[in-house]
Amino acid sequence: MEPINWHSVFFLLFALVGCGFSVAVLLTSNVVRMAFYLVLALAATSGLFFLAGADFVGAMQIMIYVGGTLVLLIFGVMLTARGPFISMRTPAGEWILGAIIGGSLLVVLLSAATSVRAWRPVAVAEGEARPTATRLGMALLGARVDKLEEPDPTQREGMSGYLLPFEIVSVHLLVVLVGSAYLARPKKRAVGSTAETV
Amino acid sequence: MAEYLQQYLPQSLAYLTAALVHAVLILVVVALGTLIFIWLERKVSGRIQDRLGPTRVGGKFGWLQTLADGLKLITKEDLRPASADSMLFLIAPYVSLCASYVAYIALPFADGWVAIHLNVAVFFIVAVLGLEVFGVMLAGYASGSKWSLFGAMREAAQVVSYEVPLGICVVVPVLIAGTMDLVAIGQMQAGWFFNWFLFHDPFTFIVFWVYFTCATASVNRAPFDLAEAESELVAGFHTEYSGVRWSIFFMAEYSSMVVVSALAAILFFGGWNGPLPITHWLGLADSANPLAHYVANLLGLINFLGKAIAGVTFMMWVRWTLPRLRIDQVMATCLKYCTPIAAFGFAGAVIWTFLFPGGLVIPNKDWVVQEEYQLDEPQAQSAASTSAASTSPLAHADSGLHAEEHHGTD
Amino acid sequence: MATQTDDPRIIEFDVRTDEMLVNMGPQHPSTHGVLRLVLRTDGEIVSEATPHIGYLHRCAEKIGENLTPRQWIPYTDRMDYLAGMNMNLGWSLAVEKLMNLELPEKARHLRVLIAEMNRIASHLVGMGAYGLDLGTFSPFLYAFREREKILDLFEEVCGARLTYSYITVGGATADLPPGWLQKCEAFLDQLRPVIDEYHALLTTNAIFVRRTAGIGVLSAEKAIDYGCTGPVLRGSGVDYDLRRDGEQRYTEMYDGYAFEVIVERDGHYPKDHDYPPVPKTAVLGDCWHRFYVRMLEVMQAMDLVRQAIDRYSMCSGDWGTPVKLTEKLPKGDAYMETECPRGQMGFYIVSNGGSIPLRARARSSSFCNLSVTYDLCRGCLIADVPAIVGSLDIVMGEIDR
Amino acid sequence: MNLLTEPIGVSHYLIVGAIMFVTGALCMATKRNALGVLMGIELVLNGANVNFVAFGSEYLRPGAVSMGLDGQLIALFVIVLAAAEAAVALAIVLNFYNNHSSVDVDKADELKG
Amino acid sequence: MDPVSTLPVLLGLAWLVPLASFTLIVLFGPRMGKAGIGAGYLATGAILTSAILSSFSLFFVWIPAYDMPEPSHPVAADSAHGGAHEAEVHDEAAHKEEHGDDDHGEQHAESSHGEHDGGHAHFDKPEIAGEWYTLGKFGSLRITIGYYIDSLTVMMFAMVTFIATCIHFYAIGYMHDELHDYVDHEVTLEDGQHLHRPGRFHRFFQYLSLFCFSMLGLVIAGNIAMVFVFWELVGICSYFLIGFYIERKSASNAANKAFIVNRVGDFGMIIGLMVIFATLGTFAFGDVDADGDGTPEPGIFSQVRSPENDYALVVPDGVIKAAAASEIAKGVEATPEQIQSWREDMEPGGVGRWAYWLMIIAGVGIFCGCVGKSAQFPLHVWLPDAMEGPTPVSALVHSATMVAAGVYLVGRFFPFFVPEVLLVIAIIGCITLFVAATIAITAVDIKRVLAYSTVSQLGYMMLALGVGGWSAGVFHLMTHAFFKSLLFMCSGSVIHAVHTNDMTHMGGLRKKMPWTAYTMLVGCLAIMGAGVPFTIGLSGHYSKDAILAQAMSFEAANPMLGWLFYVAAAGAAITAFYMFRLWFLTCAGEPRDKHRYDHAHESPKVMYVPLVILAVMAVIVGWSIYGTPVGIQKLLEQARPMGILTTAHGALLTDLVHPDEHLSHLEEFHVASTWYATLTGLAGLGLAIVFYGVRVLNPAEVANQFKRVYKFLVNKWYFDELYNVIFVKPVLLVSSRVADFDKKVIDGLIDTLAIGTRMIARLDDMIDRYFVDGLINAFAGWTYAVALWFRGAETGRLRQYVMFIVLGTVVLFILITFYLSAPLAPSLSTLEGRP
Repeated sequence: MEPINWHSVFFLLFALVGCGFSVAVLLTSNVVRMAFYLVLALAATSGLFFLAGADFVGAMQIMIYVGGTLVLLIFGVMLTARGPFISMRTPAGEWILGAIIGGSLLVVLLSAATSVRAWRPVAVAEGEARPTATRLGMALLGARVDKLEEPDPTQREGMSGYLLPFEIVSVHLLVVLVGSAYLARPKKRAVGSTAETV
Repeated sequence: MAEYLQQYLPQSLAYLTAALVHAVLILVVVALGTLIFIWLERKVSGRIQDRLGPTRVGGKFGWLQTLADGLKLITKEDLRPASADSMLFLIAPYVSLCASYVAYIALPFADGWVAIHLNVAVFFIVAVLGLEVFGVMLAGYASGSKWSLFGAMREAAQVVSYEVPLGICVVVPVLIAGTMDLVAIGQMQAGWFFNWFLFHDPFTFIVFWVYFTCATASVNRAPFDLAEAESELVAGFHTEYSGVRWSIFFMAEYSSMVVVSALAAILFFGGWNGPLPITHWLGLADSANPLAHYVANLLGLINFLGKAIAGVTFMMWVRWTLPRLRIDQVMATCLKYCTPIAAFGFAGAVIWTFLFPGGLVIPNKDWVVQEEYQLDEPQAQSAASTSAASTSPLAHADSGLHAEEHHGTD
Repeated sequence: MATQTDDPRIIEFDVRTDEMLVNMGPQHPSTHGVLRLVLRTDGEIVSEATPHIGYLHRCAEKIGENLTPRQWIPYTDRMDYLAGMNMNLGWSLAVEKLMNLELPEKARHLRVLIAEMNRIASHLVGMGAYGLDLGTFSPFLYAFREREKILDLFEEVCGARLTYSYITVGGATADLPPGWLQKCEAFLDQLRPVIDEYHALLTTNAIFVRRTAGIGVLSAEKAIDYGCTGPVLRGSGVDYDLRRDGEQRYTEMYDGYAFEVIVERDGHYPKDHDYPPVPKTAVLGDCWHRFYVRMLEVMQAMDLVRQAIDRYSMCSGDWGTPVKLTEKLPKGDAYMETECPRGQMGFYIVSNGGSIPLRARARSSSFCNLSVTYDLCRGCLIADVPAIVGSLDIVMGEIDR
Repeated sequence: MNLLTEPIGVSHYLIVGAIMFVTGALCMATKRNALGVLMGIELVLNGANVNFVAFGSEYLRPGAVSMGLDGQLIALFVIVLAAAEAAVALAIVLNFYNNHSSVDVDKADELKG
Repeated sequence: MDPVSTLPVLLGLAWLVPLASFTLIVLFGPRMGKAGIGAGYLATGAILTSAILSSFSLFFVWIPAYDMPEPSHPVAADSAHGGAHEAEVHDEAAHKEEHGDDDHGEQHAESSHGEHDGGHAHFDKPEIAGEWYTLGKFGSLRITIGYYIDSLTVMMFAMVTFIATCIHFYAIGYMHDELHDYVDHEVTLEDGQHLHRPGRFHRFFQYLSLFCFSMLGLVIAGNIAMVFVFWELVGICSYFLIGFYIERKSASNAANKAFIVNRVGDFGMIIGLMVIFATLGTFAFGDVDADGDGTPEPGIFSQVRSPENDYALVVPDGVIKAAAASEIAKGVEATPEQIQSWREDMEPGGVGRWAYWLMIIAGVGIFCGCVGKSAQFPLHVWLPDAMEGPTPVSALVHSATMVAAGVYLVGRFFPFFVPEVLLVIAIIGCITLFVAATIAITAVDIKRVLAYSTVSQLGYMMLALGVGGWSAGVFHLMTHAFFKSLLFMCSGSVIHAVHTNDMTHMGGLRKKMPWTAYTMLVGCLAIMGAGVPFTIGLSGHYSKDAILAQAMSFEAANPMLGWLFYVAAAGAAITAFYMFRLWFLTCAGEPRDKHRYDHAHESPKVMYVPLVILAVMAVIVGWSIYGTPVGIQKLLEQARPMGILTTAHGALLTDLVHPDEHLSHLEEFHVASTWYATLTGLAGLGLAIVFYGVRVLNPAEVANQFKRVYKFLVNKWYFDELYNVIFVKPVLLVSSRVADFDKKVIDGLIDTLAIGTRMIARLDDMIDRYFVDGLINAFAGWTYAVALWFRGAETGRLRQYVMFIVLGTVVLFILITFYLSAPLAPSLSTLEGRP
């Protein structure tokens, strides 16, 4: 028997969990369950990231995506969780239409994913894996330590860093926070009849 | 361990067995820890409240009381309300437990004694602990009870807010150490107690207190236990739970308490390094003899556990002393106090580290700025070789194609 | 964050979410028995809190129409079960008023002593339970520890720890046992430092102040309008205490006792002792003030007990003989109000000349005090509801009877 | 063909990414609850992220070919922007809920032609 | 036993026995037993005899005599080599072997080159060709009764006779109403009464026997002329059987429709035949020594693919000569060198090109006949109407055998088809399979669903053949025959029980008629291609996999035609959907018509035993005999025409590549296509369960939502209406116009002149008013209308916008992948090229 490739086994595990729960998100009509399945799907994805050697991105995925974004989402779900909205049925026709269109998209994507030979599995020598956190941090600060040997000097000397996008994203986040606070700002509202019945 | 087993078992079985053993070991730590800490909580609260606490079960100190309670809980009927979303209701406690359980796999108990030697361990633990909130929220929603829903919403708001200052606080030691590897961070604080990051500069000292506040809040302990505030929300998110599932929530709560305390111990209190460099005096830590190294680690383990337990006890003390905050006050505490102070401490620590790279007391330390992959080679590697890291199948999975290299080609 | 505004119809909302109708009680842990509050909430904000009562109704008053007044004494114990002595006293005074009985001097001091001791016990419970409502457990046990000592003393006096039936028509069922006064004094001596501990744990605790100061503000007018009495009324700054302002038959009991009604005057509470200062955030009539008034009343009661001990020990003679169990009542009616720990407790008796009264009625202080919850809880947070209800310190047995 | 013994390649990741992407797109297309649509968006972004990480991974392809750090960096940006997007979207949803007392996106057809 | 001598006799007997039965029934039918019941037994006995003879020929003569080809799955070998395999599977190391002539039957066992690089041994296709009787000889034209026997022939014999036997038995039960005077409730006479007529039991079996004879004759025919004769005989039998209830207007119309539509196809076939005869000078398939000189004259196949050319398809000399007739008339001598140069003259206007066109015309002509007979688009309209015939007829004639004759003929003529013709076949098959499958979704008549299913499956076979999958297509023909006849007979059983065809009146019959219901389920599973991937499956599993694999390898070779594969895959899902829709509507759920349900009962044993037998066959027919490699697939490989196992390139459409069938066994295609087949099948099944099984979604709601699509499908893509408008109406119109001409034009000429002046004046007015003004108004109106139309796209529905986006993405993808890949190719190739 060939020895089991644990990398593949864990990939399979995470991939199945991820895809399975993605499909579950699609199929369930209960919005809270959807959120729960989404959590599992995204967590499994972070497992995939770990397997791909992107440990920092994986941890980031758990922390921001799963721990932050989704908590926010569920919070939103609970705020609006009035009975009728927990489960809203979609007309059957749209399911069919969606299934057809989505199925064709899936076929297209799958055939694209499997068609390029260079993307097929290759045996990679051990020892190339290095922790990525520092290099990512340096890249965000504008210095690409992984491109020190780059022959093109414009690539080498900081042109390929991500300082500017990083700053843009930071400002963007700030704007978003302000904006969302503004959108959901307090509004005054009269309480109708309840006031008079003291 | 897997290598050892492989002499006797097929490769796949060997890895599975090794993985199972590791998992069970951590589970034992979690479960046993919970038993002990619940007992401790009762004793501590008893002392604080001028009473004795449990005295009967298991001898004079009642140390088997938790076990007896656990048995009772297991035999209780597992009730499920009619209006509950049954699947989520059944799953929620386990989601909660899983999150705090998973955090242990990256937590070093002594120099190199860690299930998986992750190089983003700090980040990982903070991230994974953040997931515990899902169990609580799902429980709250799925119970079909309004009180539970209130608890869940409070939890959601609270945890999301407190992750911000918590993250900033955690970043400060990481910033000083220059790595997110907990083992490396622990190793950097070796020697006298003034090498601890707590005493690195005044800002870390401040930041530690903010960290502890935020950690208390993020694990739902009083005075931030709004999600289960019994005087307001009956029992909050676990109002409808009983028996085993209820006790699993408890396990999750206590094990995450331990995790945050242990994290504090490593980040601020030198981890497994005692206040005095006794192991260095005895020559244990630097010895090439594996047995000596083992003894040193054992001493480190005791040190580490002591610090963690002290942290937990401190939380208990706080719990049995203070009234509970209100939800808006909790949020205000986070946004008006914790976050600015943490940010201030962060900025201060940056400046301090820039001006006095060696810290408060000893200006010249050899580890000041190190690339993490440099670190990996001499210290971390030797640590890892004695640890479980290199033998765990998960480690294999993480570090790529080890398995492929070792076994795939023959 | 939402607070009350001038126009009661305008409530500020962060985000309008789903309105929920939740039941707080009657099995809720912080509703002091079986109170049921129906909360209409909008997120964490309570837009309406309606108290529902009647879960502890035992027809005590109807039973009173079939028993002689002395036989009904145990039923009064069970009204405000935290202050049984005061209940007994109120009923006894009402019957005595009807029968126009005069009591010996010693009985008067004994009654003051016992009633003020029970006031201490009752306020200790109120204080401890209030801490519990705010989420801290330890003060509750500290308070109960001291209360237990009072109960021990009471047990020595009458054999019971909760339902005493000690004070009765015509005096008391027995004299105080020998040596009891010394024990009582010793208790008071050790209680004094403990009170400071309570202040440290609760009154001045930053979190406690944040949770209570400015919360559930009850204006003096509103308090009067609702008929609130006792610490709730005095916490709103109304200088009214039946021990001073009551019927003469009652106030003469306290003749010669030096005490000042605990109420804020010109921004100050009576400075008899070294009290903690009023926090800046506190507003007259809020939860903190109600709580503080109770704490001060404990000190005041301790003072009164000391005075009563002195006077009692100086008195000689009878402690008052209880009337016969089936003593005939004169035709007519009588109404008597006393200052109980929770406020003004009134008893009314109507007789047609037999030994069994035609009517026996009680006017409960907690009932009126509870009725302000609807007003106080509007626009507060859910967490404030226990704080407000707890500060009113109600006893359901007294409300439902 | 035995997936348990063979190594994993980029295309495996792409398949997972494709499935997530498509389910996400379908979620957006079929869910009536605005938050469901939001979750669909998250799935779509996540599917894309899987692709980025796969292309940037040094395990799946030798270093010279892979996108290297760029893949991971883009994934990071996507994650962060997804968080921002979720915050704004949630605000929009809550606002929508305030105005319509509903989270049914089919009710939001005021701009219908 | 020596197959060369015995097989013609055995199969000849098997062929003639039904003829004898037919003759006897014609002569003595009404007198055979009570109400002619003996006719049934006679016909059944006859076909049973045939079946026994055929089976004997297959199992005891043919299989022992000839070796099976080497394993054709190069999977193991390929993966062992670990390399990717491109088209170079076959080398051209030709290898010949002559077998000596035997006695009277001129037999040539020709050997193939076919050295597989996986190390396969060469393999000769065994075939036996000969003549029984020469009908006449007119110059070079010889009309003979000949035979051409290879394993396909033998297998078709076995299959046809086996199924026919089952159906005969079944028909005895089914037609028992005809044993006495019959009241046809569907025919109302002028006086309001229903038609009373004597039973026609014997006549039914008489037709059946004739049909069996014709079909077997078609199969065994040794030349194309004989094929044509039996082809028409089959057609006429079909006509008789469809019109069996001749008094019903619908039945007679359907019979006429079937006959006329088939004529359209036959017209093309005749053209093809003429081209073949005019150019090749022979009708015979195989090489037969007709003049007795010891050397066989080459038949059609060996002219097209001669051993000298390594069996590669080369335009035969005869065609070249015919194309070069004008040159030859000018005196150019047709030497072999000259012919060769002509052959290579593929320039536009060149002789070679012209000859190639002749080949295409001949091929397409032959295929036209097959289109008619196999009910391919656009001539598929007759088959669903043909369901007016009794159900056993539908089962035998219109699903299992006759309609398969078209596919059989394409398979038989396969060596003759140049790639361009194959492309036509593939496209027609693909369109057919999709159109028919979509129509089947909405049909409510149980037999019509099955009819459209049949059309769709025939489309599959055509597609398979068209993309070069010879054995895949013919294999599907075999498996389909079993499960489709099973399904038809099950539906017959159901109709027999509830006396209606309308599925909306059925439901829950599973409890009443378990045998029927569960054999039907087996049929549905088989047609869906149920199975455990790579392990085991029902018969349809194997054949559908093979088709999809071939289509996939075709897609890989011709990306521009990739849609053939995707349509086929989608068709697989639709197939599963409508079949299980049928099953759920019929057998599962709650009864929808209480009255009919209460009267339903299980059919008699004579009806359901054949069902069980066929169900077993539907399961096992794809398997090989235990312990041996012998199975239908192997036998088909044995029968595969020589020389088609190479990659063929189109001469006119130079991009067109027909991949070698072995390529489809490569893991790359085989595995993927198996997954596709399984997953699409499961998807269809899942949809059916969602709609009709557990009823999570309401089909009526869907129909309502897509009202236009639904109506379009219910009306069968408006084919009948279309033909009515295009063909029928114009004919009627022209006739009436001609009649009117006299009346109107001649008489009206004078009047018209008078009116003319007035008209001109009015015209002037109208030009001004309508044209000048109208132009301006129309322009404004158009703008307005276009804007209105675009406004409709702005629905305000968020989710529809998402759908649009996704749809746009898909379209963009497809455009780029299939049609715009050239501009992007350099970048892709660099991507591929990197290590």
